[in-house]
Amino acid sequence: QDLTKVAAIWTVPVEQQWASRLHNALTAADERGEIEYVYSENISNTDYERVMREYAEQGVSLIVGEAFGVEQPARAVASEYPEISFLMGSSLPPAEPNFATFDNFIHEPSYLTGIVAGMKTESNKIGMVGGYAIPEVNRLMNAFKAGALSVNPDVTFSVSFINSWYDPPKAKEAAFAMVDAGADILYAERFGVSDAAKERGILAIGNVIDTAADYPGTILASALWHGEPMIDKAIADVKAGSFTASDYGIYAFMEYGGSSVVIDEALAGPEAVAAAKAKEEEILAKTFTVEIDDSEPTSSQ
Amino acid sequence: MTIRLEPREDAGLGLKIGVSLAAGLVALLLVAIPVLFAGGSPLTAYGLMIQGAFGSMFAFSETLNRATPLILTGLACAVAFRAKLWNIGAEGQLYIGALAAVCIGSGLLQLPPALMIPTVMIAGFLAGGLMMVIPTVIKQRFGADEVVITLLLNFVVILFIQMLVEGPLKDPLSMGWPQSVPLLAEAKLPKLLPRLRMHWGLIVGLVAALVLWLMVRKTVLGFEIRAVGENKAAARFAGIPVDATMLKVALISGGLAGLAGVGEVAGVKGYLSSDLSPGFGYSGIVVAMLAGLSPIGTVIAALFVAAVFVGADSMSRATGISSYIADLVVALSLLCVLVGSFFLRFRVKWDRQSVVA
Amino acid sequence: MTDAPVLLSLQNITKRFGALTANDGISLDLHRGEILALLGENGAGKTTLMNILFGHYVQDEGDVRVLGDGGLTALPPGSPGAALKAGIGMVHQHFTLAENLSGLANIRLGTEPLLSFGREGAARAKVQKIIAESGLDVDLDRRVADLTVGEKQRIEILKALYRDAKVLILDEPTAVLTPQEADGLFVVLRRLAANGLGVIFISHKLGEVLAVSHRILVLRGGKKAGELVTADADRRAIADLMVGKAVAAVVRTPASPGDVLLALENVSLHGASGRSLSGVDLKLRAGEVVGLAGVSGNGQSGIAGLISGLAVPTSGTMRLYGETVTRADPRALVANGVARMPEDRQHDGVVGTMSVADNIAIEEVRSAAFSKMGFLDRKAMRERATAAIAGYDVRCQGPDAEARLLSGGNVQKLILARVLERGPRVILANQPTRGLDVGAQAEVHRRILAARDRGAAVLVISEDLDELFALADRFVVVHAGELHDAGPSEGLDRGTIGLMMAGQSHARAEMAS
Amino acid sequence: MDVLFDILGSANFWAAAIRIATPLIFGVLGALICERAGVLNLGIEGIFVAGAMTGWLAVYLGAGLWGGVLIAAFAGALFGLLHAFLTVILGLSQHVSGIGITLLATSVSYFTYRTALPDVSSPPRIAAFQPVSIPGLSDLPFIGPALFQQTPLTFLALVFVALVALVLYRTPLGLAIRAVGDNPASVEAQGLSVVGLRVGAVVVGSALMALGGAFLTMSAFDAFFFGMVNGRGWICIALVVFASWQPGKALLGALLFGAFDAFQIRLQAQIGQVVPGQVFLMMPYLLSIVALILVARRADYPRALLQPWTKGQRH
Ligand SMILES: Nc1ncnc2c1ncn2[C@@H]1O[C@H](COP(=O)(O)OP(=O)(O)OP(=O)(O)O)[C@@H](O)[C@H]1O
Ligand SMILES: Nc1ncnc2c1ncn2[C@@H]1O[C@H](COP(=O)(O)OP(=O)(O)OP(=O)(O)O)[C@@H](O)[C@H]1O
Ligand SMILES: [Mg+2]
Ligand SMILES: [Mg+2]
Repeated sequence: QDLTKVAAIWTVPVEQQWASRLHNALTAADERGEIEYVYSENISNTDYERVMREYAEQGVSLIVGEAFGVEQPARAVASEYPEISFLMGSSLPPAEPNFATFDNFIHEPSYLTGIVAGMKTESNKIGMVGGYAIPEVNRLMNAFKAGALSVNPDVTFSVSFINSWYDPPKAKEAAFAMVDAGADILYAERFGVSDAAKERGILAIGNVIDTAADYPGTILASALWHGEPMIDKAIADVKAGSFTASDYGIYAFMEYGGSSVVIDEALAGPEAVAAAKAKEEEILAKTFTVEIDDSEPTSSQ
Repeated sequence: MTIRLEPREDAGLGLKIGVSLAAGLVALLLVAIPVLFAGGSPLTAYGLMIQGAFGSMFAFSETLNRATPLILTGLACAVAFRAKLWNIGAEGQLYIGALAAVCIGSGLLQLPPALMIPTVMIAGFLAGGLMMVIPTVIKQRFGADEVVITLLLNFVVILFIQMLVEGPLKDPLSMGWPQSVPLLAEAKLPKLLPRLRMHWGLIVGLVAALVLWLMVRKTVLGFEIRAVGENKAAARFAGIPVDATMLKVALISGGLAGLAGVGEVAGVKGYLSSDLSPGFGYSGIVVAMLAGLSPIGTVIAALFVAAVFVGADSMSRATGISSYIADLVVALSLLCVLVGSFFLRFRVKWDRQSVVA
Repeated sequence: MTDAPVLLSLQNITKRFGALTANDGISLDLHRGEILALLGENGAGKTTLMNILFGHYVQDEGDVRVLGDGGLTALPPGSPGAALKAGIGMVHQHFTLAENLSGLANIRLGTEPLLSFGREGAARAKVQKIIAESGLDVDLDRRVADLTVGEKQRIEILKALYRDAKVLILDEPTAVLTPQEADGLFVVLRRLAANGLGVIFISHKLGEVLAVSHRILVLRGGKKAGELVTADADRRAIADLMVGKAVAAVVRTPASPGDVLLALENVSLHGASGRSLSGVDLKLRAGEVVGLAGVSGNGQSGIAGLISGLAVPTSGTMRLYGETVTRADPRALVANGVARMPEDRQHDGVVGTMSVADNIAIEEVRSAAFSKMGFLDRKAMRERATAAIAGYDVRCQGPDAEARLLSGGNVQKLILARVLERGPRVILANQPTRGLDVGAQAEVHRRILAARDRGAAVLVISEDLDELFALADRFVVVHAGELHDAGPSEGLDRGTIGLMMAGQSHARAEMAS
Repeated sequence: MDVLFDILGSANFWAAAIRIATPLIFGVLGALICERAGVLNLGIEGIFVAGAMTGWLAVYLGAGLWGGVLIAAFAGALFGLLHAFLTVILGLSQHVSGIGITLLATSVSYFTYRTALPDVSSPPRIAAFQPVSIPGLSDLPFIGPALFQQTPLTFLALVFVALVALVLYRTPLGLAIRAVGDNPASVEAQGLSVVGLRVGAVVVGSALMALGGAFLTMSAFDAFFFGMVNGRGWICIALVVFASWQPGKALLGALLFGAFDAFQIRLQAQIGQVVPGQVFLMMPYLLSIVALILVARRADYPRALLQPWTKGQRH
């Protein structure tokens, strides 16, 4: 077994925001020479188990991926290859001895972006466009809403899901609809939403990745996910032989540097920045906890 | 010099095998282009493809596992197309079949496996069948084209399934992930071999192929289906109940696609979600046509398509070439085999006779 | 006539379909102003020869030469475009019309530069002029699908005339025309020939051939069997040349009608045009042939639909052996001894891609004769087919041959075998010999009369009055959905029937007074 | 009710409907041309992808926007040529060939994109078409923002509707195309080339389909995404039947679809999820089916659709 060989199996193309954060971290590790990184993208859940087994048979040391749609078979494969470490996105607990889990717990910075948005909105209407209403998406939207409501109880939200991960034209249309209904800030869960904001000259909130450079003057704040702390930790654990079936999800928390908020200070203004920074301190000091709420967000009536 | 085509009466087995091999070879040659483009070595890639599809018990079992739904959706299309009922909706029927299996098999009934499995299968068959009977009735009543209706219904069904797995059927233990409650252990199709994914659905598919073959060849129903498919007016004149025959075909066709769904949900996955099928219903069309609508041929064509996909996908992993090459190889093979079928139907003649001046 | 210059010359044309040689070294010359009749049995190769001449098929050997500016020049094989350009016009045996388009559109098709706006006005004027000259009257703006067969035929002829053809080929143009329409066509043909056009005319109706042609060429089994100058020919001689042996004339003995087996009583039917009937009374008696005359589209298909079991009356009653028929159920009629021949045998009569044996069994697959517990009895089917092929002289490779490979005449014999072999008590013979050669025609007539003599009640629907006079003991005429009794055939003549077909239902009475 | 009037009364709604309809207009016209000539082109979904990818890639690599449009059309034409070769010249199954083309065009596009741009974590952008103002028209109240502030490709699509209708109904070429889809024998008997007409129609139709894809990456958005075509091609196949193979009705169908989509997006945004979101998403499909049932009896479908034609064969 080659300790440096790491495989990733993505059910989406690696451009998808979610996968791209980990893909980038793995690519970086590869470029640093720490690992040899191979991956398969756009693997359907039907094929997922086969691909896992194929990598396992190739003798990789660590398999990174998403078990969301394939919890049972993924865990079964892991139990058959105890010598290989598995680090899988999952909503369920880890499984001994080698099946560790993680998720994109960036609700904390999402909450902070909510504060900025709540303070900045003038129409008190915020539009949110998502792909599918799954926990990974819901929890960020809910945290964002909570953050906004914490500073501005008058904000109302309209939420819509486009039922696709990759239909930017459609996301853009959904966003336009929100603008037409009066929203002056858009929560951009999908590609396409910020484009609508930019075209209509309003503000957008970024999610997972930083796209501020692509939309100058548009991205008010973004909640970023950083795959590196978790990936680097997992690689180190594997190399040290100390990889355990633990929850690596915590490495997405701000405390570990797994997520952060960026705010365009010129757009947000000092007041909102200060409010967000203050809350960030509280989070880091653990005097404030952002609630994790995976239920489907709905428009306020 | 001119090129002329002459229809062949009937292609011999030797020719069929020869043409298939030639088609495969040409496909392989074509595959070299993307492999080279991606900086790989074609020869290595070929070896890895074969290894990936047949190189181990695991590889072969995966090929069979992928062939299982393709056999059933292929048969679904073959039987319908024979009656000129253009069922493009096997994808939706597959999901509805799976849905029925989940509704019945996740706790509604408590039965021992020997009763539960047949019950779930019959439910899936009927549900899938109904899903095809509806567009057929619409066609008969209103003359609306079934190609389009079945195609559109695929989208409706997927959305419907999404709605259910996010709503009433959602598994409370799934941590919010949109998937249905799992099937009871009694409703699951047993695996054929330990540790491999192959399951009894494969046997069901093979038996279905045999039954259909018998039906087409030997039964009055098969005779009537052929007559209705080939010439509705003559069938009607001869007293064959055209509409009733079409409805039977629709039921069988949709039912087979429904069984494919049962196989996937009860044999492989264990619960229903809106990503159960990566397009098995659409591939079924291809499989059926490659097989010339012959039931036995469908089994072979399904195996072929499955092997190409599994082999090429595995090759992409071993060589580091983008995994999109798997679909590319399938597409190229498909088109080559399609062109090959041309040479089975026609003899090409080069006439030396000069065009008179 | 033969001094006129040669317009068209076929030299040693040979065409093979697999093992079959459809044309075997055929040569012919066509002169300016000449009407050449091409005769031969079904499957003799007439249509094939014309298809080669026109470029639909590519010959294996031989040349097609056409008179051009520089004398006779060979046409490139397989190019209808070249044939059209060289002045050849063809009226196909099977219509080549786009049914969703108007008649005018079909005529204009391919005559104007594709990338232009066309010249609809000019085209219409020219067609109207041709119509005025030829008398081929037809509504140019109706969708072809809505036209009667006769009208479609006229569109086909107009298509050829519109292109100023030098040579006009007509492949069985009168097979679907009424006698009046056919007579009109002949007037046109003679006039065209007089103007220098060369015409090749294919027909199975010897009367027409003798009346209209100058010269007769007979094909047999793909070879040229002989050539006659029409003036020196008679029916016998031609028929003998065609089939290679003497054709015995069919004689009809007087009928002895028995019980009414099938009756329509005050029947009305609402259907698409040509299918409607109002207040129709008709009785078919055992041992009698009733001839139904009428211009197509006046309700024949409605009556045929009823007796075929495809429809039931909207009002009034239909009785079979005294029992009221309440359900449209072809199977029940077949089981009750009704034999039905469809008007359009290729479309309704056979499933082309199924075998001869399958097509013979198709009406009765569910019966014990051909299946047991839902499984086909292949052996019984083949046996019946083998017997039928032998007994009815169906020319085909055998019981397993696909029906689509049979020529039209042989398809008709197949259907005859299917329905007559059961010893039916009621027979619907709808256009029983349309497109059949004289030999086959005589054979069909003989069998229909034999069935009558056995005691069957027969209804013959035909647009060929000669045929009706040869078969019918009694005449009825349909016009505009109403049926009129014309009485026993003795004492009737073509003129009377013709007038009744034209709607003068009192013709008979007036004649009598 | 108020919501309904709010939405229908807003110019932005109508502008969105036209925007959403644009790729469908290209696609449905393309499919219509193919089917009018008697060839079903199920390759449409893949040709959309190919058009989206090649047009975008060309611009990304430095071609001008209109250069990208041409390249997309060319890519569509190539796949159309392949489909025509298989179905018209070789007379192979139109269903299988079409699905094969979809598979091929999609996988070739994805594979090329990934192999050409292996290291993208965020899709690269191009400077896409921007809405243009038409002096005079764009400034009209309501009508201006609703109809005349679109990108050039939308106007191109509308021009093509008129052009296709003109060619189909007013020229001998259109007559020949309609005839070849109705009965190829009629065309052959009049000296025209069945193969030539069909191949031409499929090639041109496929080029139009590709423009529908190009609109997505060069107008509606400015980057290429895997899966972004998202079934739009299939919808066009349905719309052709809905339109009874007539360009005017095809435009109407596409606009209706666009309007419905724009409407449901707005309704979802304004009154939220009173019923599951999927119910809205299903509506366009269900309504298409209902519409189909209503128009079916009157439709004059091309009678030779799906039927191969080989010279010198009995048909
Ligand atoms: N395309 C074809 N393929 C195979 N066989 C054919 C084809 N066309 C004609 N034949 C065969 O060639 C023979 C001659 O057919 P053809 O149509 O020329 O006869 P015909 O003299 O016109 O007969 P009819 O009087 O019935 O019209 C027949 O046996 C027919 O089955
Ligand atoms: N847009 C389309 N796309 C694909 N196939 C089509 C399309 N339109 C029609 N077809 C096919 O063309 C065939 C002819 O259509 P239609 O449904 O009218 O058949 P039919 O034989 O006339 O049936 P019936 O006699 O029952 O009315 C159908 O089998 C249908 O599958
Ligand atoms: Mg003939
Ligand atoms: Mg013939």
